[in-house]
Amino acid sequence: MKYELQLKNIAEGFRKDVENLSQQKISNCYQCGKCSAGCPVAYAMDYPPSMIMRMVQLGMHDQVMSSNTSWYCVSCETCTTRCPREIDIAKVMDTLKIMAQAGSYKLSENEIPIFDWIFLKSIELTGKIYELGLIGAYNLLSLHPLKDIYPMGLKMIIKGKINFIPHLFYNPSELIKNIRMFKLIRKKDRERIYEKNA
Amino acid sequence: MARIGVFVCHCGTNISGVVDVSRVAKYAESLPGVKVAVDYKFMCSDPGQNTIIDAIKTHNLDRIVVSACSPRMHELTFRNTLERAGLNPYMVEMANIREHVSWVHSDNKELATEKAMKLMEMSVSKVRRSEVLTKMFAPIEKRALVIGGGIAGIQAALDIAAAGYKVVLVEKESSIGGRMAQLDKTFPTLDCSACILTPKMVAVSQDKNITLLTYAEVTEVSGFIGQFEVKIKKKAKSVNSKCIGCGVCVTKCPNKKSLSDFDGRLGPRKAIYTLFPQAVPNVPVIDRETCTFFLTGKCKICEKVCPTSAVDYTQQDELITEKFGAVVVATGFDIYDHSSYGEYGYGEIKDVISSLQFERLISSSGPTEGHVVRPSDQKEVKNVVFIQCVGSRDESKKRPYCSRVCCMYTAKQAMLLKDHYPETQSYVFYIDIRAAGKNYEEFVQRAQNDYGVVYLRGRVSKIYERGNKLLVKGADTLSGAQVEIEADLVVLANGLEPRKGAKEFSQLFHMSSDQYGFYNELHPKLAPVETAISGVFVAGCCQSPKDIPDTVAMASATAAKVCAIFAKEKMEVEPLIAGVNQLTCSGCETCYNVCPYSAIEMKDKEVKRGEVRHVAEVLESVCKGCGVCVGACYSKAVDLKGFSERQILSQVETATMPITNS
Amino acid sequence: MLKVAYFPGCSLSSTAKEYDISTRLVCEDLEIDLVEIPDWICCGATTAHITSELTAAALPAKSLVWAEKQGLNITSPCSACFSRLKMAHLHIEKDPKLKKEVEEVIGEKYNGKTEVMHLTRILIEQYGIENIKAKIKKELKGLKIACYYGCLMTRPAEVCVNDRVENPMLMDNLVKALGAEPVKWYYKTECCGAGFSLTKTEIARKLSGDILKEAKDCGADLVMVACPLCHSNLDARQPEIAKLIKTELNIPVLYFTQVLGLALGYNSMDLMLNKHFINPKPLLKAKGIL
Amino acid sequence: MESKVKEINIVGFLCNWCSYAGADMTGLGRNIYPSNIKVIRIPCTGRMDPMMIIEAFHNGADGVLVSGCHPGDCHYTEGNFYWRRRYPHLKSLLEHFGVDRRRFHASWVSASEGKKFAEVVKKVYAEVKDWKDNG
Ligand SMILES: Cc1cc2nc3c(=O)[nH]c(=O)nc-3n(C[C@H](O)[C@H](O)[C@H](O)COP(=O)(O)OP(=O)(O)OC[C@H]3O[C@@H](n4cnc5c(N)ncnc54)[C@H](O)[C@@H]3O)c2cc1C
Ligand SMILES: Cc1cc2nc3c(=O)[nH]c(=O)nc-3n(C[C@H](O)[C@H](O)[C@H](O)COP(=O)(O)OP(=O)(O)OC[C@H]3O[C@@H](n4cnc5c(N)ncnc54)[C@H](O)[C@@H]3O)c2cc1C
Ligand code: SF4
Ligand code: SF4
Ligand code: SF4
Ligand code: SF4
Ligand code: SF4
Ligand code: SF4
Ligand code: SF4
Ligand code: SF4
Repeated sequence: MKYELQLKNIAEGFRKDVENLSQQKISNCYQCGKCSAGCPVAYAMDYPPSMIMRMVQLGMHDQVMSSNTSWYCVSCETCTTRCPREIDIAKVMDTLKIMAQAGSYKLSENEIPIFDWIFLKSIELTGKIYELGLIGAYNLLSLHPLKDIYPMGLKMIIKGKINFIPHLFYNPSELIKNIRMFKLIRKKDRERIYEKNA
Repeated sequence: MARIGVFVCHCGTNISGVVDVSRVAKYAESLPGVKVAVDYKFMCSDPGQNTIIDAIKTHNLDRIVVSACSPRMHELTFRNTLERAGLNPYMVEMANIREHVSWVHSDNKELATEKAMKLMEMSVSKVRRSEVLTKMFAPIEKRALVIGGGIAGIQAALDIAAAGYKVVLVEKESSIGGRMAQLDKTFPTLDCSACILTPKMVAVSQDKNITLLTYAEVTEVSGFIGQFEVKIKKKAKSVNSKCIGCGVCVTKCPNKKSLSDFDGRLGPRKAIYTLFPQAVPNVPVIDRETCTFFLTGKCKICEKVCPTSAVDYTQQDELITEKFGAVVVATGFDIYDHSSYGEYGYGEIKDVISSLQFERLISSSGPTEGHVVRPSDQKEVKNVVFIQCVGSRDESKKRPYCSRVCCMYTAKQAMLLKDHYPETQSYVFYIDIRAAGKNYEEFVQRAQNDYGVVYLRGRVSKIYERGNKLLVKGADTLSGAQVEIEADLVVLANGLEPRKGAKEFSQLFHMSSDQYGFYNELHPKLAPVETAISGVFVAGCCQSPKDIPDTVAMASATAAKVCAIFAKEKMEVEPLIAGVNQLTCSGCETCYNVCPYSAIEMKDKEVKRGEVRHVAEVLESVCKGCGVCVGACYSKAVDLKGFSERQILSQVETATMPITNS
Repeated sequence: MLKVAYFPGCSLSSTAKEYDISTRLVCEDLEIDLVEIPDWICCGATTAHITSELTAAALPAKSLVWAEKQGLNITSPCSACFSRLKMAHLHIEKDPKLKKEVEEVIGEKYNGKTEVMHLTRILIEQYGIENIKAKIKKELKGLKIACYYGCLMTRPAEVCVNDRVENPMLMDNLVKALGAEPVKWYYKTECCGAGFSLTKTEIARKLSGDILKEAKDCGADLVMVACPLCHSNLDARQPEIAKLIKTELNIPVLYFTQVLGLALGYNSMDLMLNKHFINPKPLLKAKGIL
Repeated sequence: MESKVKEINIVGFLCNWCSYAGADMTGLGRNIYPSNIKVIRIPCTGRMDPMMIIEAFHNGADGVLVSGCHPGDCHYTEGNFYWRRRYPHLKSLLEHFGVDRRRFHASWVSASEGKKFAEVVKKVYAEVKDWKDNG
């Protein structure tokens, strides 16, 4: 046995938190396993999706949050499309990632959040994604400096598929608007998580 | 002026220990109309009842109040007492001073006594407004109609006939037998379905009390318990009674364009056909929609080859009207159509078959004579995957209920397959095993332990057609593993749902059905075969999914209920029912619309001389006395006997008045 | 004339330039007016929705609002952008609180009047297969095409309008109309690992490998896609995948607009076929199409 | 105080099949409750004519309780649905005419819920008393 079920977990609000933020009724899951059966990434996950649903039902936040499952979810929506209990499992996976990043529970994976952070920064500053900067910054920050530069990245550059110059807003006032929008979103998000946790 | 007697019971010390019963009796004496009031130790005992009878005689009483226990306990007792004394039995009221007073207000004897006095006084004011009610009787047509000739209908018809009553059995197909006739063997004993069903089918055809109408349907129903009037359409079979069932016509008919629904559309069916070899009656019918002669005017081969000239192309549909005293509805089920499951191929992958198709494949009288082969290429199979709960326990398909038999029949099918083909391997994907019946769990265990069927706990996510194999992608949630199986054949455990058209059918009888179309029983526990419509009973899978043992038990239960009705000369009906004052009725139809029992008819009637109006009328033998119509009528034209407006209002008035002298 | 707001998305302005070019070319040919949204911002792609629900709704909302103001429906050739635009629309419609917040952060009202349609639907359904047929210059005879839909343009079922979520036929029908043969295969909607191309490359490789192998096994000459993320996984990563699974793959991956372009008579340079890692020209030449 | 307690007068309409039987059950279980309630037996809450309630208040009842089978359990299959639909309308109508909301109650008590019936009466009594004491 990997762990023992702590009875106090069941009583705590983890399931409610996840249900509120995702707006999905996780207690509805009857563990049929259809989501796990079709998940293309389940083979690489610590726990298959159905098991995560069960662990959320039982309030096992430590195991859920320290597992790689939600980070390995590619959002392909296969599970959501076929769940007989009409649970949007992909959205639950998103929610778990959002909760992890909001810091309300312990975080495990580091790679994807770094990528996400750079990605969104890129949108904030340029409105678009600046691929080379993205790949470079990502590789630097995630400590895999040469990953993907060779051979695919190199060939991409040769084929003219990767821009050397970042996209820019045609209209500078749009840039200011954009940065302001991101600021507002960050404020609202903090409120949201605070509210749900309260 | 009413002459009322009041009798206050001690109930040993149950009442008198808390309530001052003599004070209650004394107070009663002071009330208008009360001629005598006494208290006594045990009112319900024989001497107690005799006290009442004597008092009625000596004081010439015409109505009685018993202040004692709950009317739910002894109202009937005291009604009988009144009858014995020669009074109308409905002239008694009980004041409940035990359950509602002495037992619950023992904390304050003074208040308890005052309340007892009050309750008694309320009963006195009610009984003063009681009316003489006569027991009602309705005539009974002692013939039963059974609709649907599956095992449920067959059993019900046989049981009613065995009691000596006439039965008409109406079946819409050309033969009786229903779904059970399509099955190969049956769980949990694995006896051959035909072997146990055929004798019963033959018994139906030979029973003098049973009239069998196949290829027929009920089209209209009116009337009520004891007196249903039913229109039945007998569709033209194009074969008359001279037929000896030789089958030459079927053999010789060149037209085999249609697929046999009975065989799960896995094999052809002639234009003239019997449903299956052991059909009862063994008379073929011509499907006029596909017969060459009816389509083009040419052919007539069947007519030529028939040795008895039984083929008759000129036959017409026939509409008959008959009267019945009671009806058994046993219209059975369909299986869930899995074409809504995209992940299982939208019903278009040939080698993904339904459970009923599997029954036909493995049945020696089926389209492949019992060879389990792939419908796509007729090759034998090695690996077979069974998927349970298809169209059951699935909210996304609006089928959240469990179909109850599919766990069992899946185990059966996997075992039969192994019996026929020892080299095959079966895999069953399940969510839970529901095998709650006598010897059922053991049966499923046998499939796992003795037959080597591999049970995997999970739902299948998708079936991929790859080459001539089917790749089944599932999970085993117990081990947390994903499972991929290369199968030759996939058999789905389709859930059970009501027959197509069940909703429309239920409207013939005003029966209610649930959101899926299963007919509602009157009470889920205590009246499981009755419906809200008196005299109409339900049996078998039209009420909910069930297996053959439960179906048969339910069918016999309906027969007992029908016989109980027929055993009486006349039907006694409680007179505590509604009545319409047609002079004040405005004809608004509100009552007609709200009555849960369809006990109200709207009629054009001469209410005063020369004044014909649209008014409501209560069907006395149908009304159950719920009073919904009374609460609904804006014109105050309906009232309820035994709980009339005047009676209840007088209770209200008394309840709110202070006690006059105490 | 069909007029629709055009959201090219980040990929189409870089890694998938050929998709953008061929899209504009084909639409011009068919006289469909694509109005590019000025100063559109990234839809948030695979990232925003796992970081913040509000970001995921707000980024697309800006473009939706613009299209709504113009009274246009909105399209994107990129399945990821399409999915984000569509999901944002659906989520905002469903959740009044989210709607309020979105309107606050973007500073504009959104009434939900715009319909978000994937480019395949605009071309194949709105413009119509029959109308396309009338414009064909060169039938693509003898070409066996595996149509790959991927996840984002079909799932969840709500976004898969007028088609079957488990076995979509929109592109297959187009292929048939162009004279080529759509292969019957079951990996049409399997996931290629899109969002993991950079972060969890080994997963993207495995999933894309399964898809390519299946296409090959089913006898496809080429794979047709409608998404730059799918394309980069199936095409740019194909050499590594082939090495990894030790199988000769060499199966060209074309955008559906390129395939359509070929049938409309455009040549390799027009459609930028040279941008692909797996060179489709030998195949197309062998089939007499180029 | 005592006299005031005594003064409180509540009329209860109980359906024959569930709540009346439930009240019998209360007796069987010897659960004590205030004696201020006077019970009138009706076949079904569907029988309730608004007149009967108005009449009760008109005659000076301090409180009225109508109790029947749980929705879905009606002996007459659907009678109590009609009552359930009428109740809120009637309640707001009565309020409109100045009948305080604390004076008019409905509840669902089944034949086996003896204890619950006692609780219901206690609650109704408390509310009526609150109204009487505090206005
Ligand atoms: C694949 C499968 C395997 C099964 N195996 C087993 C088993 O091994 N053991 C077991 O105990 N149970 C088994 N069952 C369950 C069993 O089939 C049912 O319990 C049983 O058949 C129910 O009988 P029924 O009479 O209620 O319905 P049906 O058999 O459906 O009979 C209904 C009859 O009514 C007729 N009818 C319908 N509508 C009308 C109408 N309007 N007018 C006139 N006639 C009408 C129909 O034509 C039919 O003849 C199995 C079920 C399935 C699907
Ligand atoms: C804990 C529990 C909870 C349950 N809950 C539910 C529920 O919620 N819903 C539901 O539908 N079902 C429920 N059930 C099942 C339900 O209790 C049974 O279905 C039902 O009581 C069976 O009734 P019976 O008449 O067959 O048997 P019993 O109730 O056992 O009656 C048999 C009677 O026969 C008498 N008797 C025995 N031998 C003789 C003899 N030789 N001579 C004379 N008399 C004899 C016994 O004294 C007894 O009175 C529950 C069962 C249990 C154990
Ligand atoms: S498919 Fe749905 S019900 Fe089944 S295990 Fe997954 S989340 Fe639970
Ligand atoms: S959405 Fe995520 S969890 Fe669901 S099937 Fe796809 S990868 Fe697996
Ligand atoms: S009539 Fe009722 S209260 Fe009186 S003795 Fe009999 S049971 Fe007891
Ligand atoms: S109709 Fe004639 S040929 Fe056909 S089965 Fe009857 S008797 Fe035989
Ligand atoms: S007339 Fe019709 S039923 Fe008879 S043999 Fe010809 S096709 Fe068959
Ligand atoms: S009986 Fe078994 S297979 Fe059928 S619905 Fe119930 S659980 Fe599923
Ligand atoms: S509700 Fe009253 S007035 Fe209307 S039809 Fe019925 S009895 Fe007549
Ligand atoms: S009392 Fe009930 S059953 Fe009788 S007529 Fe009125 S509503 Fe119908």
